[in-house]
Amino acid sequence: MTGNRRAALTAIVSNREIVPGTFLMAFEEPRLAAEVRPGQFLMLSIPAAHDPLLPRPFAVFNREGPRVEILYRRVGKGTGRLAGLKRGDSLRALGPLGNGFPLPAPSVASLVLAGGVGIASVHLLLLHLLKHQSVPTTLLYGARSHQEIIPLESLEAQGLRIHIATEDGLRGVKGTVAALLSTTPALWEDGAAASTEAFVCGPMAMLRAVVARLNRPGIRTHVSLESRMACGYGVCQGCAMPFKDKENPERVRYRKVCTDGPVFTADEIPWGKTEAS
Amino acid sequence: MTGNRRAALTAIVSNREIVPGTFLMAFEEPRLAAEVRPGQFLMLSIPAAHDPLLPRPFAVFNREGPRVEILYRRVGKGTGRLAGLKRGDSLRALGPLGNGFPLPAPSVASLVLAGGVGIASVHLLLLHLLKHQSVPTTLLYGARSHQEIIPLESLEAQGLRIHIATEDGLRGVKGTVAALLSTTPALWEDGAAASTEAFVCGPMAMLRAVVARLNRPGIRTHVSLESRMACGYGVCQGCAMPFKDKENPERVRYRKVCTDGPVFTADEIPWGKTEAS
Amino acid sequence: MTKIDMSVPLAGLSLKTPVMTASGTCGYGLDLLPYLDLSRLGALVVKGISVEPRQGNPPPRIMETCGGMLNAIGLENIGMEAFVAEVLPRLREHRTVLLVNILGESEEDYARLVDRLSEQEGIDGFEVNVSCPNVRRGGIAFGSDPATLEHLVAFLRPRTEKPLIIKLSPNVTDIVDMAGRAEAGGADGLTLINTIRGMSVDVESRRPHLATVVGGLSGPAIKPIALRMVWEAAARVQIPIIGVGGILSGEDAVEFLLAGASAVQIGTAHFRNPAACIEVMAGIEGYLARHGIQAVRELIGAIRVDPSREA
Amino acid sequence: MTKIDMSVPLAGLSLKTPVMTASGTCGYGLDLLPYLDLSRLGALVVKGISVEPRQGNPPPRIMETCGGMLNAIGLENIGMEAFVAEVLPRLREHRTVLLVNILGESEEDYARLVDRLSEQEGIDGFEVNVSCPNVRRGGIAFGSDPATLEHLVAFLRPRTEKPLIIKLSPNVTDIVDMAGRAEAGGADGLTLINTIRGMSVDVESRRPHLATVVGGLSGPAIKPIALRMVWEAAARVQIPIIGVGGILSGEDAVEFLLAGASAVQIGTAHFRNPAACIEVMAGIEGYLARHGIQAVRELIGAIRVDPSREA
Ligand SMILES: Cc1cc2nc3c(=O)[nH]c(=O)nc-3n(C[C@H](O)[C@H](O)[C@H](O)COP(=O)(O)OP(=O)(O)OC[C@H]3O[C@@H](n4cnc5c(N)ncnc54)[C@H](O)[C@@H]3O)c2cc1C
Ligand SMILES: Cc1cc2nc3c(=O)[nH]c(=O)nc-3n(C[C@H](O)[C@H](O)[C@H](O)COP(=O)(O)OP(=O)(O)OC[C@H]3O[C@@H](n4cnc5c(N)ncnc54)[C@H](O)[C@@H]3O)c2cc1C
Ligand SMILES: Cc1cc2nc3c(=O)[nH]c(=O)nc-3n(C[C@H](O)[C@H](O)[C@H](O)COP(=O)(O)O)c2cc1C
Ligand SMILES: Cc1cc2nc3c(=O)[nH]c(=O)nc-3n(C[C@H](O)[C@H](O)[C@H](O)COP(=O)(O)O)c2cc1C
Ligand code: FES
Ligand code: FES
Repeated sequence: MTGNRRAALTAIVSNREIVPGTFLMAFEEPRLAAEVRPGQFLMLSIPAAHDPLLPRPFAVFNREGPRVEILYRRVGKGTGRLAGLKRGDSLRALGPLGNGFPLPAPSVASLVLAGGVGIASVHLLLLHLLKHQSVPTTLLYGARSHQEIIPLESLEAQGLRIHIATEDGLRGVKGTVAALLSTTPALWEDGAAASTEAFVCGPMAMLRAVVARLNRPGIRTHVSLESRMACGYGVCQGCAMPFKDKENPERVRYRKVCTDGPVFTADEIPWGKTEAS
Repeated sequence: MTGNRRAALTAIVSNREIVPGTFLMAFEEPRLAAEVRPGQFLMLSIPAAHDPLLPRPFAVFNREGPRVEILYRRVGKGTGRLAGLKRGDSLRALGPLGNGFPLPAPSVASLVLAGGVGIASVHLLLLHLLKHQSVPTTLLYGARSHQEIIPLESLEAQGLRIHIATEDGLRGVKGTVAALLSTTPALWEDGAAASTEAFVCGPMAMLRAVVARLNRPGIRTHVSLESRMACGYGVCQGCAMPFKDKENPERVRYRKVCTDGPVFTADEIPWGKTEAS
Repeated sequence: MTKIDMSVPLAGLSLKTPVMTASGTCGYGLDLLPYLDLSRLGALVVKGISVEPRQGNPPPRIMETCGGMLNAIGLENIGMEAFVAEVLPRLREHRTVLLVNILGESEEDYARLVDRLSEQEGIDGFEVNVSCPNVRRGGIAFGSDPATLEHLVAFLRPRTEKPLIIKLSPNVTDIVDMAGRAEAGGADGLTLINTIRGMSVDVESRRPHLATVVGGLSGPAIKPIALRMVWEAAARVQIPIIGVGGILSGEDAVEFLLAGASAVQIGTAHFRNPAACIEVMAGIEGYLARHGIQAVRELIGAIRVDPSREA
Repeated sequence: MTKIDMSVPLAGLSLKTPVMTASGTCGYGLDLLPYLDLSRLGALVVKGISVEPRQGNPPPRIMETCGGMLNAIGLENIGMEAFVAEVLPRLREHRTVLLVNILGESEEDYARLVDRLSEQEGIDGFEVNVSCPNVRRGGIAFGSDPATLEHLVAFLRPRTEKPLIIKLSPNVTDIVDMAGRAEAGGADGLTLINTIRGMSVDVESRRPHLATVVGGLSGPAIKPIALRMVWEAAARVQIPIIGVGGILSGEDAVEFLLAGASAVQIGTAHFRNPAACIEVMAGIEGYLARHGIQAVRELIGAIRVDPSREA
């Protein structure tokens, strides 16, 4: 396989604001669509533009045949430029990158927790679980406001149990995903087998709160982390974050979020010491 | 008037490739449209983009009511970015800038010479002359290929005498504007009064050739020059070019193309010494 | 909403706002008149004035680069006497703090400029551009040798009561040393930074884009370098620092203030927008309002650095 | 069409093409394997190796700026022994010219690296990174004091037969002097430039964007500065120069060759495109073809400068 991979040069098929501030972009790239596993990501850039200079990391939200879909929130310069792209505009996509989520055995109960646009990183996982698990899968999904909640009817139709929390309280429970988790523990325990795999993606504060609450016997928690990235494929060392050193759990060791992650088990992360990203 | 001028923030109304490589862009900006005089220019930039960093100078090709039209050739990064703009995209326009062409008395015969996209700088002048002159106006218009010739039927309908030269010979005379001028002198002398005002805009090689041939009694030649510009309104001194020093014609003096020009009389320019721009 | 206090004291002057023009990027200020009221500026810094008029360099003089531009204007200016006779009377009509940027090729040049201009009404201080080659010292710029710099400042110091602000060149190994030397010589303030020496080549013609080959790089490309130099110098000297280099927005200016600058200058941004200073001021005010800060002074040097973290 | 000759001789090596990777921007080369055949490179320059492994700096380590990026990776690496045991055997499988970038905090560190690595098969030469602080000399970097630099090079010179290429820091007043000193010490070649020290501030948190406050600026923003330094150094030294700083395209590389570089390195561009070196090579070949030039060597130093024009 030496030397024959390339960053794909592709063209936007569609790009629209599906809820205020959040966009769904699609392009066709059969290889990426075929290869990508849940939790992996792409580095996206605009070929001719030098501002921003660096590509930006995005999870693959969905795939359908040759089509790849990205769900992203407009937060700064790079996502602002993406939001301005129109059908036919060209895009460079490198990937799929990262380790992705470890996929549980079909009989294992799965609990997925997403905060905000973190839903993008777990969406392919949800599709996988709905297709392969013999036990029900639950999604706890929180957002700042009810307007930010991405419609997930088709997942619900496939049997996903969705519980929503919004900070404005106008949809689902008022509060955060973490609150949802602790105030209604029965939510996810009822269907849970002896062991549960939890998958979490969202802002650092949410991760911290959720992981603390999931820290109990029988639950293994996988967290998809974010970090500022320059390359996304392991060469710049820019994305390093501190993790527990296996040999000496009191010390930290820098590991790369892009190639060692972005998915880590919660117990690898020194929660007290981790930088808010 | 201190302090109340602004670079206009406006939105593209239309932007399309009218002949291969050459675009016509329109936006609405009533003040600019009302104020601009033939031969003046605007500095255009894309507000949010920092690449390119500097605005680019463009003549006003046409105005209609509140509408301003720019005719431009895609040659590099800045014009490439402009060519990618679509209806509704925002644009910053500073101007009108520069001295513009001196407008001749209505009875004076006018000869206008344009090479390539130099037509953009003389188009408003042609409209003015067709409206105000009591004698006919002649345009000698040359381009590399017949495909690059901008359609000017409406000017012809208003009485403009147009003579075209193309280097591929597929439209008009085969050759350059300068060749057109010297091979068919009767072209412009027949209608010429005792004195003729000539107005020239085009690439440096064309200016040089044309001006040499126009250097005869009774003709006053006005040339619209180009130079790399950073500001366009006189503060950076980047656009300076050497001109004959009035006190000492053997020496040159740097003058600003943006505020002292872009229109100069041919005898101000030390043709031998001028940099090709 | 209480009115935000944008004033800053600087080198004995009280400025309405911390936003000034950068020398050489707004001529003598007069070309800005259609676009802004000069009295709204913290200060107007005019282009470098020399004893005799200077023609400047042959074209091409400018070239754009990624995020920046190169210039080799060659310090073109009308000279000290024409400035006094023709420009100064017009500038006096606009009630603005006026700093005159001066440049010379010998200590005597600078002395003549300070002597002549100090007598003039309407000049509030000097910004001394030390980037020019020192003809007496084999053409090494005043701004690149620490001892030469200190000597120049100490030589000028007794000649005027007006503030002497030294504009440092970034083309040095140790900006902190240069800042310390200028302070030791008696400077009232520092401006950091002037342009960084750079070049660019036209691959089609194989010629440099600038007639002089090398020019000065300015614009957002150099902002991180300018900011670092301001931060390092601010940790060393007591005198106020004016930060300049690549500022386009209010947020950019706030970065410089946090890093320790008492005021900022706007240069290349003028070429995108003649009212760039006003845009930056509005941006700073917006930032202060959003953060509930009453006075811009509170930002100066207010960067939060965990001391254990410094490299 | 006759085949274009892309080979260049450099410091006793013969390179297939003038395009190399820049240290620290492609790890040990192994992460590039999916994207390119390492044997197509002019040379692979691996990330800086120190005697002992280094953890690197705490995050955040990178920040984008206009046209560039700041990094404070902190020279994280697996150390000399792990490099020899784990990486080198794998790199030997790929027939590529291998230059090992080495870094130390004392002359002894560098000597141990040169001694240990010189014995190894598969290493074609050294690139000596002199940007680290010299612990013996109060933390002033080897690369910022001319005498210290010359001494280091002369000290290392007799220890190896392999080419010693010195990678200069741009954070100096006089790059020409540094280049001359490295040559006088016995360097076989020079790499110019390493990153320029810069910083950036998050105005919302009021904290620097990098945990170490200051980091190194790279990318197209610094290209004009790198190019100027290459041009100035090339006029002074006889040894070949490898140009690096902001190269994204074949045209960018041609600028460096024209200015006097014998080869170029591609750094930050790898973060946009892992096959950036291949893209640059193709760009150079296209340029040569368009201009009817048979051999890339013809471009080296072939800038056209009218002597009367130099500033
Ligand atoms: C593996 C991975 C997968 C991701 N997947 C998605 C996704 O599917 N959809 C999506 O909308 N976003 C996703 N992100 C986050 C996304 O990459 C950032 O929002 C984006 O890089 C911001 O770029 P910008 O230029 O618009 O913002 P900038 O102008 O760079 O920054 C704007 C603000 O966003 C913050 N920010 C910038 N980059 C990051 C980052 N990587 N993580 C956290 N905060 C950041 C900055 O600190 C700043 O406050 C993912 C990030 C990673 C690391
Ligand atoms: C007063 C004035 C009025 C103008 N009016 C028009 C107009 O109406 N329509 C139009 O298409 N063009 C006009 N131009 C030229 C136009 O400004 C340039 O084509 C444009 O700036 C190129 O920008 P770019 O970023 O696309 O090219 P760059 O990437 O900057 O350069 C691409 C190529 O174009 C050359 N070039 C760049 N700028 C100029 C320039 N100012 N003059 C000559 N060559 C240049 C470069 O040397 C290079 O070879 C005018 C120029 C001036 C000074
Ligand atoms: C075209 C131009 C001309 C300049 N002329 C001068 C000058 O005469 N004197 C001076 O001290 N600095 C001069 N400078 C430097 C600026 O004042 C400023 O220090 C530098 O451009 C960095 O700021 P910026 O990035 O905001 O432009 C000039 C800069 C430019 C771009
Ligand atoms: C993330 C990063 C890490 C780097 N690490 C090293 C290093 O270990 N040793 C070194 O000599 N240079 C290092 N450099 C500098 C580059 O090799 C190169 O000199 C510089 O980035 C300029 O080139 P560029 O603009 O093409 O990136 C590093 C640069 C970056 C961006
Ligand atoms: S983003 Fe470059 S190593 Fe992870
Ligand atoms: S373009 Fe700035 S002075 Fe003419």
